[in-house]
Amino acid sequence: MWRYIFKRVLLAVVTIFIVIAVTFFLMNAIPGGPFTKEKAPDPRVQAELEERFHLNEPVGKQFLYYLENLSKGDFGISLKSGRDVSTIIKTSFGVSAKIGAFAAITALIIGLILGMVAALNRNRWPDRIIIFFTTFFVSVPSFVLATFMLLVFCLRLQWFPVWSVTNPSYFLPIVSLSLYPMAYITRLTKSSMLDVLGQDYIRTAKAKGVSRVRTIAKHALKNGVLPIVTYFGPMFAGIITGSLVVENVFTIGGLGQEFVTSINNRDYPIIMGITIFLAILLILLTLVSDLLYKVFDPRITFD
Amino acid sequence: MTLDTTPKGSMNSTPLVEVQNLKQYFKVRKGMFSSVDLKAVDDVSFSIKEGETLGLVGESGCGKTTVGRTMLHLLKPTGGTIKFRGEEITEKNIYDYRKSMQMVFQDPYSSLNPRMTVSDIVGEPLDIHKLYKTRKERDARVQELMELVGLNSEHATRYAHEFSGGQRQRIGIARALAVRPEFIICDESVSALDVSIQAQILNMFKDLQEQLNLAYLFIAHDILVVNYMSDRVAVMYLGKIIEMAETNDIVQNATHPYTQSLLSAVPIPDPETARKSKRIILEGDVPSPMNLPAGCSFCTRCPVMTEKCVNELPPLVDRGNGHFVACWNQ
Amino acid sequence: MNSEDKRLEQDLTGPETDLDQELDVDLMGVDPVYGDQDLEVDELPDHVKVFNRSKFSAQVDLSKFTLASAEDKEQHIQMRPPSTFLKDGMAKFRKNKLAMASAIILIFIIVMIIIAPLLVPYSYSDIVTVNGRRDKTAKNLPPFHYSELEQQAIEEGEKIFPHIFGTDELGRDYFIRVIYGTRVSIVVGSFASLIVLVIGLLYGSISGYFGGKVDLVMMRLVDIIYSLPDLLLVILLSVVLDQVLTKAITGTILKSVGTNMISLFIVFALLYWVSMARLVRGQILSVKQNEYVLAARSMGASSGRIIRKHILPNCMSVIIISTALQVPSAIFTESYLSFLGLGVQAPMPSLGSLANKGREAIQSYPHKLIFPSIMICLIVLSFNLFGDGLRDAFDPKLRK
Amino acid sequence: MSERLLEVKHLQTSFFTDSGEVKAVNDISFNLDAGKVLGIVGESGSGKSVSAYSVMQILDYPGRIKGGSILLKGKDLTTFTSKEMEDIRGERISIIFQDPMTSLNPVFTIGNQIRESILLHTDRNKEEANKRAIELLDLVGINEPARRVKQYPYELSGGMRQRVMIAMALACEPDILIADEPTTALDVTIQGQILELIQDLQQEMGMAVIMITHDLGVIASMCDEIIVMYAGTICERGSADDIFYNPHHEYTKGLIRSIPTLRKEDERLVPIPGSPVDLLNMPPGCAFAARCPQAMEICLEERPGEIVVGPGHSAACWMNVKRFMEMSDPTRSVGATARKES
Repeated sequence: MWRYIFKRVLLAVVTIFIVIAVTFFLMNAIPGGPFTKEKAPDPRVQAELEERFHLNEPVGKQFLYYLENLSKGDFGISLKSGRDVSTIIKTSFGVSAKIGAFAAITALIIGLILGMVAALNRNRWPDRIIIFFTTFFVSVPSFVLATFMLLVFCLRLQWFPVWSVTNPSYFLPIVSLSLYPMAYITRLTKSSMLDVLGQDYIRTAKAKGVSRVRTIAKHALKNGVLPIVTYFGPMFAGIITGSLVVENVFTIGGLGQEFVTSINNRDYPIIMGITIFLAILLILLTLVSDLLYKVFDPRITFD
Repeated sequence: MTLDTTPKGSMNSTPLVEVQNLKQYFKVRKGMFSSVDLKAVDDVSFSIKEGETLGLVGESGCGKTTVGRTMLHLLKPTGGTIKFRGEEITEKNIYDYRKSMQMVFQDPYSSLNPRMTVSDIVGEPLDIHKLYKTRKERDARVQELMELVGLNSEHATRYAHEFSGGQRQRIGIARALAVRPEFIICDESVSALDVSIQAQILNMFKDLQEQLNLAYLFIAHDILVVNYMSDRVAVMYLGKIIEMAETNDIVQNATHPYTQSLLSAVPIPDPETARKSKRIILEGDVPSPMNLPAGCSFCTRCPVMTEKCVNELPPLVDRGNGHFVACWNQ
Repeated sequence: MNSEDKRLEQDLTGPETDLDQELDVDLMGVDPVYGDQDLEVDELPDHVKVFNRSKFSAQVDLSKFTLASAEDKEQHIQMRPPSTFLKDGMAKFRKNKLAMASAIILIFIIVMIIIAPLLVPYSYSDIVTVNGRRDKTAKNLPPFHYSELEQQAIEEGEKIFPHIFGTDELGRDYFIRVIYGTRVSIVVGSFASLIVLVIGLLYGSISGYFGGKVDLVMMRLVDIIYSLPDLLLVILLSVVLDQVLTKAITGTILKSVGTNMISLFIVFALLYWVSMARLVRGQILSVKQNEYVLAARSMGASSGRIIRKHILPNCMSVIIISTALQVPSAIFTESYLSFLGLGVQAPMPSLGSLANKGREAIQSYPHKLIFPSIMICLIVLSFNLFGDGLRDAFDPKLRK
Repeated sequence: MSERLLEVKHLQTSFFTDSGEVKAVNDISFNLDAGKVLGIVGESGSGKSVSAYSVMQILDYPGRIKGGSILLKGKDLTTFTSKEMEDIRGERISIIFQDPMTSLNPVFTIGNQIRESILLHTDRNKEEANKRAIELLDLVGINEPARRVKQYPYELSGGMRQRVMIAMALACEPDILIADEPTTALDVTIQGQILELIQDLQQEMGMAVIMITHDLGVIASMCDEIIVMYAGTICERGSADDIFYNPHHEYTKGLIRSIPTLRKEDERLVPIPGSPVDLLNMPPGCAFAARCPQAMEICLEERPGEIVVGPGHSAACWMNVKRFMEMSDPTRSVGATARKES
């Protein structure tokens, strides 16, 4: 078991390193580089850049300095405003994390329930309706969905207020963020449950006189959710990237909006910082879900 | 140690197939850097004459299938030699010997490619070894083969999944016969079939043997089937041959305690005999082939085990009449 | 069947019987008559009958008790009509109404994007012109409306092709823009899937076929790439390439594709193939398990022949299905990039960039968001349903 | 006379697949008395397992009982609600399946799985149930039962798992134990152990057993009555001696001639020609007719009913009717006469 954890952690560390390296060198491939003084309008920012990133040193050395700064939690400063990127991330991540976590939980719970309902009613109307709608939801780009929701529920029907810092309305952003992973989990749960329900040990449970509900809740569920656990990684990735879109549509001042704004402003240190931050977050979440999988399945001997 | 495992009476002629000290070890990873040898086949020797059937019987995991596959170089042998008509078969010349040695597989479903028609399947060996000049010649040969195994030659254009298990097994046999082999390894070829179909296939094997002077290595776990088919029988346990003799001899004078219990455990389809006979029930399960005892591998379950059995490996010794046994107590 | 036979049938197979009859015949002449023994009829279920001679002789059609000929028996059991994997699959696919509808919609869309530009007299990049003059009044027209200049022209007897989807903020015909956008999206999606297919197929089949150490090393690399956050890297690469490539491709044909699309393809080529490679490898490993591969090797077939004749044909269906399902995912990625302003190069439209543009004026001109959105949904939904249908019909794992 | 436990009457079970209705069990009837062992033998596709699953109502989708009745001590199980059936399964009727490798849930300990049955059907609390589970494991010959209850199925060998299945089935001392090919997936020497165990437990606990197998050898010595099935119908039934030494159905005869024996007198096997019947495409008449060497014209047209041929022995074959006709009036041979007349 420890060997497996060690291997998995090692892989995660290597991946994080690769992401940092790729990001850094890609950014430096831009003519002039991300930290060129010329791009910063403010002389104070220029001086700050000079000091933190040793711009006169060769690129290889700069990378080492960058790594050193990262290890201290320093992601650099914004070209435009001169603010610390780490501060920007700290202040904006709170809102994004809240929405993301809620969306993940919602997607998971509703997806599992719908998936099981569909599996148990195979080829009957609840199954058909659920599968049609989930197929539909994985076919609509998130920004289209979010925009229509904003238009219909906020602006036309006025059921929900438009987002503001003083009066944040989480409902619509969470719904539009969770629809895609929810639909995906539903489909995954259905096929996995159908697979499990066809196994011999389900028949054994039935033959013991275990009720249908208990058969599903005990015998099928634990085996059936295993594939869902492996989807956690991609789900977080989906939610993180989805939040870039949703936050912009609902004008929520989270990490996503900062990111998109910085892309439009070509504010490279922020782009770089947020990319690396999100990538590390994602890799760690995937690592946790992989380890969880092993915990759930007693068959894995960890060797 | 080299054994003369040729049955008496055939001393003057070289056997068709001769296997000497065959070893097949698999490396099993135990961690990132260490691995353990799994001795699937350990020092197995036997020979088969022209037109003879040697039965190879044993329980699952005893290495009998691995013997067959290693003989055809489908697995690279860890040690030992395989000779065909006195010539050693090596990695280099195996291609030529593929025309002389063929195999019929166990599963009638997975042994035929579902995307090929019967005529493609049966004709594939002809294509590989370029055994025809014209398309017409090829088709004629395929027709001939299908009739030989009792299939309606009109069905040549159909796909394998349209046939029943017995018919599929016939297709597999026709494929093996296409190159006119002298020796066929039947690897559990009838164990997936129903009894009524199994009998059809067994009889066909016998007829083909007579017609084409084939030699068989008949691998099976069902001792009744092996008994019906074979001239001689070799019993395997955990990678080693523990007893080998003429079929009648083994049924009537089984010497090794494992063979005895194997024979007594066979469910006899005859109420009278079944009521009278008493089973020798073996205790426990087959041990893992990865950590075998130093001595006789059967000692963990043997009813007559002594201290010597635990520490020393019993050699396979001829007890006369070509009846070989590997046991300290007999 | 005559009435006599019917009676017989009722008597022998029907449930009602008279149990008190006595067995009046001896058996095969071997055993003595059972008459004086206790016949344990009770042990047998009720419908089992005791033979009664007097009943039978009156009813049985004796001529039927002759040996049946071999032909009669042959005819009795007939083999099902021949079928092939493809035929079976197609029959199954045709029964799936949703999948069939999707296939028809996809074909319709593809025909549209080929012929519509030939029929519609507008261009995707130019402002609508009336009598050779740019019509500045034709901005943001609702569907099937004409601008003032056009109305005048119509009154003068000229025939003007309707603006089916209206026009955009620059006065360009929106229908043709959506058609071109669809064209771009489908081409981008197909091309990206093709890249993924080629690289994934090569990598996966090498890794799967040779196995052992080769496989181990190759799969480590796949593991690492798999855990990279792909969409973040697409964004990053787009940002970078936008700066780096713009100069390099100016004046070439690549210019019209735009740097962002090139970076999308690069990312697909660098990152997205890993799941395809995994799939191919898994397929090959499972096909390799089959005894027919072993049989081919025992016949002396070469590696090339085994891959060509045995392995590829048997995993192709799964690979094709997942390639079909890759297309909508690429279209999605493209529309996502367009949202971030990293999509195709203007004035070339893609569905994503059109929808994103349309979002800005959602309150006043909702049609500009609705049309491209519907198109994206329709394409992606159709591809998904079509792919699912293909899988249900052709995936050998789901067939038994 | 012993008590009649189970009475199956005209049971019909079909699978409604995309390609059509598969009549897996086509009008079969049988009885089972307390403490008796009934053997059901047949090749694959004969409907032997489906009959057992129908009795327990654990058919896989898309299978359904189409007709007939299943009386357990006089009460018709086919009219039971699913809730009522849950109290029958595992408590009154239990079953052991063919493949012990897949029949146990891999993510629960074996103790948990045995306990579940006890907790469902008795008033025992969890601790008592655990004690009972350990007792049961001991009963089926598993050593160190107290340690084993905490293990997962993957830690046990095939033979051990089948013992666990048996322990689970016997947890509530059922009236009927159905053993569905309990030894097919096991090695010969292990097979002997399991058969012995089932036989011993049957005698010890006095339950009735339905032994389902394709292997005539398995049931030769242990059954009070044997039923031979082919293509969803019953061909013949009788004692082991009736079936083996005095078979009255051509299929039974063919089956016996197809099995190799240990007595080797260079006698050839006599196989049954042809292939098994396509259940989707069932011809009229006797299902076996096309493969039967004695098939008559009537066999191809009408399905034969079961006729008593001896005490507790019956067969569904037109040959018996013909034989009886000839014997009761030896002056004429039925077939030959008919030919002359026509």
